[in-house]
Amino acid sequence: MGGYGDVQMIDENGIRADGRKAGDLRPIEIETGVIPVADGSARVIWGNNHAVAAIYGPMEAHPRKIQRQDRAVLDVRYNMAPFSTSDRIRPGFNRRSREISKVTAEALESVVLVEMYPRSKIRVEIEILAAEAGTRCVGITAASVALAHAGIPMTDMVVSVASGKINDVVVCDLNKEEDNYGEADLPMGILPNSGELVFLQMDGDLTQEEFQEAWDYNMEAAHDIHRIMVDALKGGES
Amino acid sequence: MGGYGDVQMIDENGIRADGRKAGDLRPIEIETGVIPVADGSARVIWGNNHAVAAIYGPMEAHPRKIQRQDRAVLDVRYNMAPFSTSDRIRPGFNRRSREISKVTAEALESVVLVEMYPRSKIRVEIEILAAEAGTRCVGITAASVALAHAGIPMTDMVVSVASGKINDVVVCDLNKEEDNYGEADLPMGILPNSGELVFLQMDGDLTQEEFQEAWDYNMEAAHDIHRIMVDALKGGES
Amino acid sequence: MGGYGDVQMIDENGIRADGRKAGDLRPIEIETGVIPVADGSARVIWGNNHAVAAIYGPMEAHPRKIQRQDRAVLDVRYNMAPFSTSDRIRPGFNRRSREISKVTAEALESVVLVEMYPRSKIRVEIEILAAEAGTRCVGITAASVALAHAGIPMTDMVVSVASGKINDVVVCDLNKEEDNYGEADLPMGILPNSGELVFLQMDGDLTQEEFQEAWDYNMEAAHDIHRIMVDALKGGES
Amino acid sequence: MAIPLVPQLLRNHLSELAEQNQRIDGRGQWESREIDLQTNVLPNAEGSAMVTMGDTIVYAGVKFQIMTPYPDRPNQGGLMCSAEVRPVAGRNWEAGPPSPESIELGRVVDRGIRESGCIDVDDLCIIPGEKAWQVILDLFAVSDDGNLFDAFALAGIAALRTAVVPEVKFEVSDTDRPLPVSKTPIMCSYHKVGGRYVYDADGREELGGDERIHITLGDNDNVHSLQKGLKGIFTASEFAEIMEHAKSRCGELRDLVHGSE
Amino acid sequence: MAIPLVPQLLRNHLSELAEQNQRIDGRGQWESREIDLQTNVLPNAEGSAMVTMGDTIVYAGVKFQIMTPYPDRPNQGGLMCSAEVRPVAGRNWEAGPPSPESIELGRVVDRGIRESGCIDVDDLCIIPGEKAWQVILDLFAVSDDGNLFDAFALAGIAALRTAVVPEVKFEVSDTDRPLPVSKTPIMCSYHKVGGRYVYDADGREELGGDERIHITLGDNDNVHSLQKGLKGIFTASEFAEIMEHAKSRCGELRDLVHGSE
Amino acid sequence: MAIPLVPQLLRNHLSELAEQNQRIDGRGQWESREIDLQTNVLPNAEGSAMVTMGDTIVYAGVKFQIMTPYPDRPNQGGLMCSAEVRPVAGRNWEAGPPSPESIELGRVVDRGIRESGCIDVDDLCIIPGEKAWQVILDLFAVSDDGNLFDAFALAGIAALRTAVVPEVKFEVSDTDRPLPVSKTPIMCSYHKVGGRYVYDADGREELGGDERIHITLGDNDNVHSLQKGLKGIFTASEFAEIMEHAKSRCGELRDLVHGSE
Repeated sequence: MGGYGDVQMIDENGIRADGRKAGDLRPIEIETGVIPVADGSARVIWGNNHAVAAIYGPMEAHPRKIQRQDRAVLDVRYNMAPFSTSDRIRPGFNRRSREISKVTAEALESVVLVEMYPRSKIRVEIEILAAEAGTRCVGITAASVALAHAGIPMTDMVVSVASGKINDVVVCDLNKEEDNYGEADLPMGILPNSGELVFLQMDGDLTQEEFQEAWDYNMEAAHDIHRIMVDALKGGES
Repeated sequence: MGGYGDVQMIDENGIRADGRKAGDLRPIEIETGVIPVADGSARVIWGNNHAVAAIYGPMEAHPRKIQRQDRAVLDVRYNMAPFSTSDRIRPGFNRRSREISKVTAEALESVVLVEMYPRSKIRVEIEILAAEAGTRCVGITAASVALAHAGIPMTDMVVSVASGKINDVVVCDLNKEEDNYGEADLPMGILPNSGELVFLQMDGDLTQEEFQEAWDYNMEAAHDIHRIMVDALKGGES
Repeated sequence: MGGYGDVQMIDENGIRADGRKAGDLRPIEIETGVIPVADGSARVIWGNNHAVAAIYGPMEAHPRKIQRQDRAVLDVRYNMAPFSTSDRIRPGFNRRSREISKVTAEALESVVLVEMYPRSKIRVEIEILAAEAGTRCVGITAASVALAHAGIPMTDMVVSVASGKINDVVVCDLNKEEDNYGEADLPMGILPNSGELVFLQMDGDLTQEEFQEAWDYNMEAAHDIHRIMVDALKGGES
Repeated sequence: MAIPLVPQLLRNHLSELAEQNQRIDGRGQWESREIDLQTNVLPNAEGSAMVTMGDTIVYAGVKFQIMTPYPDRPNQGGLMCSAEVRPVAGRNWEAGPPSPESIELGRVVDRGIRESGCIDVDDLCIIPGEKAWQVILDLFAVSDDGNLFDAFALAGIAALRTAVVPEVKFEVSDTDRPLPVSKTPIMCSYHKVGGRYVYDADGREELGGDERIHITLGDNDNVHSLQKGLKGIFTASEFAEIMEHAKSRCGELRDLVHGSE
Repeated sequence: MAIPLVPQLLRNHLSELAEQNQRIDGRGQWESREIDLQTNVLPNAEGSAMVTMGDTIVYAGVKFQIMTPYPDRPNQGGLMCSAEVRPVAGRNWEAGPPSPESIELGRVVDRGIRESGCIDVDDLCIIPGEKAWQVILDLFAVSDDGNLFDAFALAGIAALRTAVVPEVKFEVSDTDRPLPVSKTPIMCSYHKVGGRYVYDADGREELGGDERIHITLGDNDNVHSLQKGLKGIFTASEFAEIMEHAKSRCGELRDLVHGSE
Repeated sequence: MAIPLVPQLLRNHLSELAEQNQRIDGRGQWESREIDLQTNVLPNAEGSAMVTMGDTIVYAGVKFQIMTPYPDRPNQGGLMCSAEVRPVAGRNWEAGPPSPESIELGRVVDRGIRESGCIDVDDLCIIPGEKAWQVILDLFAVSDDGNLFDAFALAGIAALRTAVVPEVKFEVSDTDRPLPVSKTPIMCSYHKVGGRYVYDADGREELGGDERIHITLGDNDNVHSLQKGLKGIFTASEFAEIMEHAKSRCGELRDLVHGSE
């Protein structure tokens, strides 16, 4: 978290600079089938975030050494397009993207019935075309919808959302400025039916009480987001 | 094309700075067998360009994934030696060289009887030891002679040459200064027997009429160059 | 060799800045078994050098293309930890480390009975945690002890040590300042039982006579170092 | 790019269709797929466009950086054009360092735009010898069903022509200004499929086809860039025929670009 | 990291043990291995520590460089944290570019230290806008028998807290000074083994286990960093239980660090 | 470099020849192949040489760049020596990042030249602390039939001794000047073939041989660089014998270099 400077982001009435209340989400729109050549795909526009996810497979896993006898491997790539941020991003190796790809893969592997496709590979491609804080959550959410759109069997969809702290107040779904100047960020990946978790990160500074508050905001928001995901899959089916 | 500044490169009588007329080639010398350890080789000295090409193969194609069941693959590398240009070139990855290698391979694949050597690989190594404009044409020409010298069956040899535009005049075979300050460059790869093409690039600015003029210069020059290539193969055979 | 400046490193009585005489070694301590998860290991503290070596294997050689039908391959890596030197070393590709890894592997291959383990690989990992001149010798010595500790059969252990020249005087086992400002360095890898060599490098400026003198210092020192190696293997066995 | 198996059956099928003057998706030889161009589609790019050609979808985004002019051209800024086809765009595209295919894509599109002179690099100078704008055009495919070249070139020029120089953000002046782009170079691409050239090949035609030719024409039909790609032989008269088609088609696409601004 | 074969037999064994509330090396569910921390162990680092946890051994070394502050933060230096697990550390670690595992290791340890605010980057400024200290913390494993995360985090904070800013060597002033480190963030890691979480997993438990959770707590039990790794599902009550353990264990380890100074 | 199959038959053959004091191409144990040295062969290099030793052919080219001197050596320029053996030079050389073989080649040749002190880096200073010449010697093999080390070293020193500092082009002064090179270090290389050392091994002898020793001697037979390469054991008396040969042979090659200037 940036955490420097004294930027006022929430007023005495609990109204944030973009007009939201502490527990409010940014607007979210989801559409499926946006990448015609893929086996499944989704676009998520979440605030000013703009992400697409494509699924290819299940297909034969190659190179051979990545094959698993008893299950499919998820080959997940999270990437930010060069024009997705305020300063251009050079294409190529990037430690942040590698870490997010890894935790995203691990979150999705927890729900995909990988045992149904031994020796195969399912490619999950997440591209952030425009970034405005919370892209890892947007990406996981887009990938979940795309997997469902591709007909890949899952125990549940993963809903991902982050809450955090700004000006000592815990709020839900940080926007860009809140992410830059806020004091903490807690992204989670939630199974909406059971309330269980498959993804969790956090950085910043939260007391134990604040941490619980942020956790609860995420749990609550997950249900709203899940509804939008389900609607997109109903509407977007072709 | 560079195209900046007002450099006078051709006078009112149509005589270029190096004394050539619009349609004249630079001097070309070709020798075969210059790389004793190769299966075929050629050196082309063309103006101040100095290129060598070596052929290795046909040999087993490896790694296996590049193998083709029904034909040989041409593994072509165009490279500029570090000391070949005015400013030293750092060894290593280079987008320009990759593109030239690709189009060179595609030009040569169009004439080599690759179907005669299934599952095999023919390595074509082009090294520019000194560069003075038109190195891709010099390289393709050297590779054609080296392939013939290696006894690789071809339907025809590829002759490559570029014409262009300087001070609004279309001329043949740009030299270094003409390439730097000229307005267009049209390199072609020509089959001298049929007049067909296997290689074509162009950049700059040519009217449709100028384009036709440059095209015709190349076609004409191809016959002269072809004669030198054939002579080298006769003379250089050991 | 650095060789610039007029740094006084040895006085008129032949006493070096750190109190040693020309033929003296720095203090050397060797301990085995310092890396519990390895098949064999050793730590060598030699002056302010601090090196560890770990052996893994013999194990199946992969990737397959490195396999040899008639022998094991030694996969040797010499590496300097980022905090091992005065200026931090960036992790990653490094020409110096590659060369030292190569000559170290070749020295060790000369004594390991590689024919006993066809198609297999023995990994030798040398890490310099603190460097103070002579690290390649320290690394080879540590690797020899670690190989013995791992029970890998060898015809002899390699003892490695360097002598050199400071202020026109030939001396044994250069320390950091002597290495920086000295005029020559002659590292050797010696089989203490036969006096034969498996490793030799040198750079700087030595007359033929000085060269012989430095050679003799190394030969003599090898016996002392060998004794410490043998003691460590006796003491360190678990 | 992962090399798909040689599609001999597909090649045969395409040849049979060509003999009957047909194409695999029912189009005529010189007919394009449905095309859609939208600009200003990406909030964080200083100029952007999305092009849809059938099932091919690409984005172009323009970003700006401050550069030091090259010592021999102290009054000039720069233009850089980079194409990425990441694995999101199709089953055969792979992650990793740029493939020869994507390098060629970027360089051919770059040459068409650069050589047209549509961007005057002298306009990009801020302080001679010290500071200049570098314009970076990133081409990004999300769905590859063939003819990425034309889609990239179209999205690229449209993104440039709607780009805004971020003078405020970089503290160069107190007001942003449109990037001056004086011309509209357009690329048309032709693939040999079943033995004859067709315009705007789709993915199956690319897979079962042979060589391809890319032509970039400027506002007055001037030729700015040519490229022949892949194994194959063509004749002067084949080339003349596609050049004729390019002249008329480039005009139509130029109108499309201008209409999107 | 080379992926070892799926150790189904090991998994079964671990499950049986867990049912009997036992662990493979005889420890209790929340019991740590023997731990040893030494500081100032490396002569060429400006701060260093070695941590031994059972058969896991790691080093941390601190180096300093001069950097130019970023234009938007002219009064701040920097902290960089990098973890390397070279093949010396175990049979499954390979040479080459950083693996996803070692990238995650470095980034999670980095976040715990950075987000605690223990290093005030304003303290690292030398000349505003011109020169500042960059602190580089390198984490280096020599023997991996599990739980590198906690070993790295412990060695890292101990090395930082004993580091000396080399002002003389870099001609910044004529006397060196201790690096100011105001807090002591501590990481505790938990692995699901045999269906339940255990603290301080060893190599076999990592190999036959499932997801893991890393918690970094600050001096007042404030949460500074969390990370869930690997495939696996956990519940809120599982998380609450390990958080409770982390609160008490972090305090013990903080005392260990302070005692080593 | 692609590793060729172990050539056991070749090794046997070489051993039999050695027993009869013969070599595979009929030479004597200490006899070199025919050698040719030409300088000023490359128009765009500031110094160049081509060396032919039997079927081994290499080029050396010298280029200059302006560098900023290192802070601790403000009056010194630099010398960089880089060897490339690209796949053009033989069936077993592969494209890609530098192989250990070519790294060793470059570094051993570099040390021989550098350590002889033949180039006084103080001569390369232009403005102390600000600008200095960096001399870059690039060694480039086009045909490898063995003993690239000696060919590179010979071409390298010959190229340096005929190089011209491009003062005009870099606007340092209004007249170019020869690069001052005060000495002529020469390398001689020996391979153990069939159990004994031979001088100037060809490709088949390298393939079927064992360890090699490279010796660089200066003008007064001073030793400037040694290197033992490959698996193998040698004795002090073997070394003494090749050192004796090197002393006389280096003198002959030094004359060849001086004659080519």
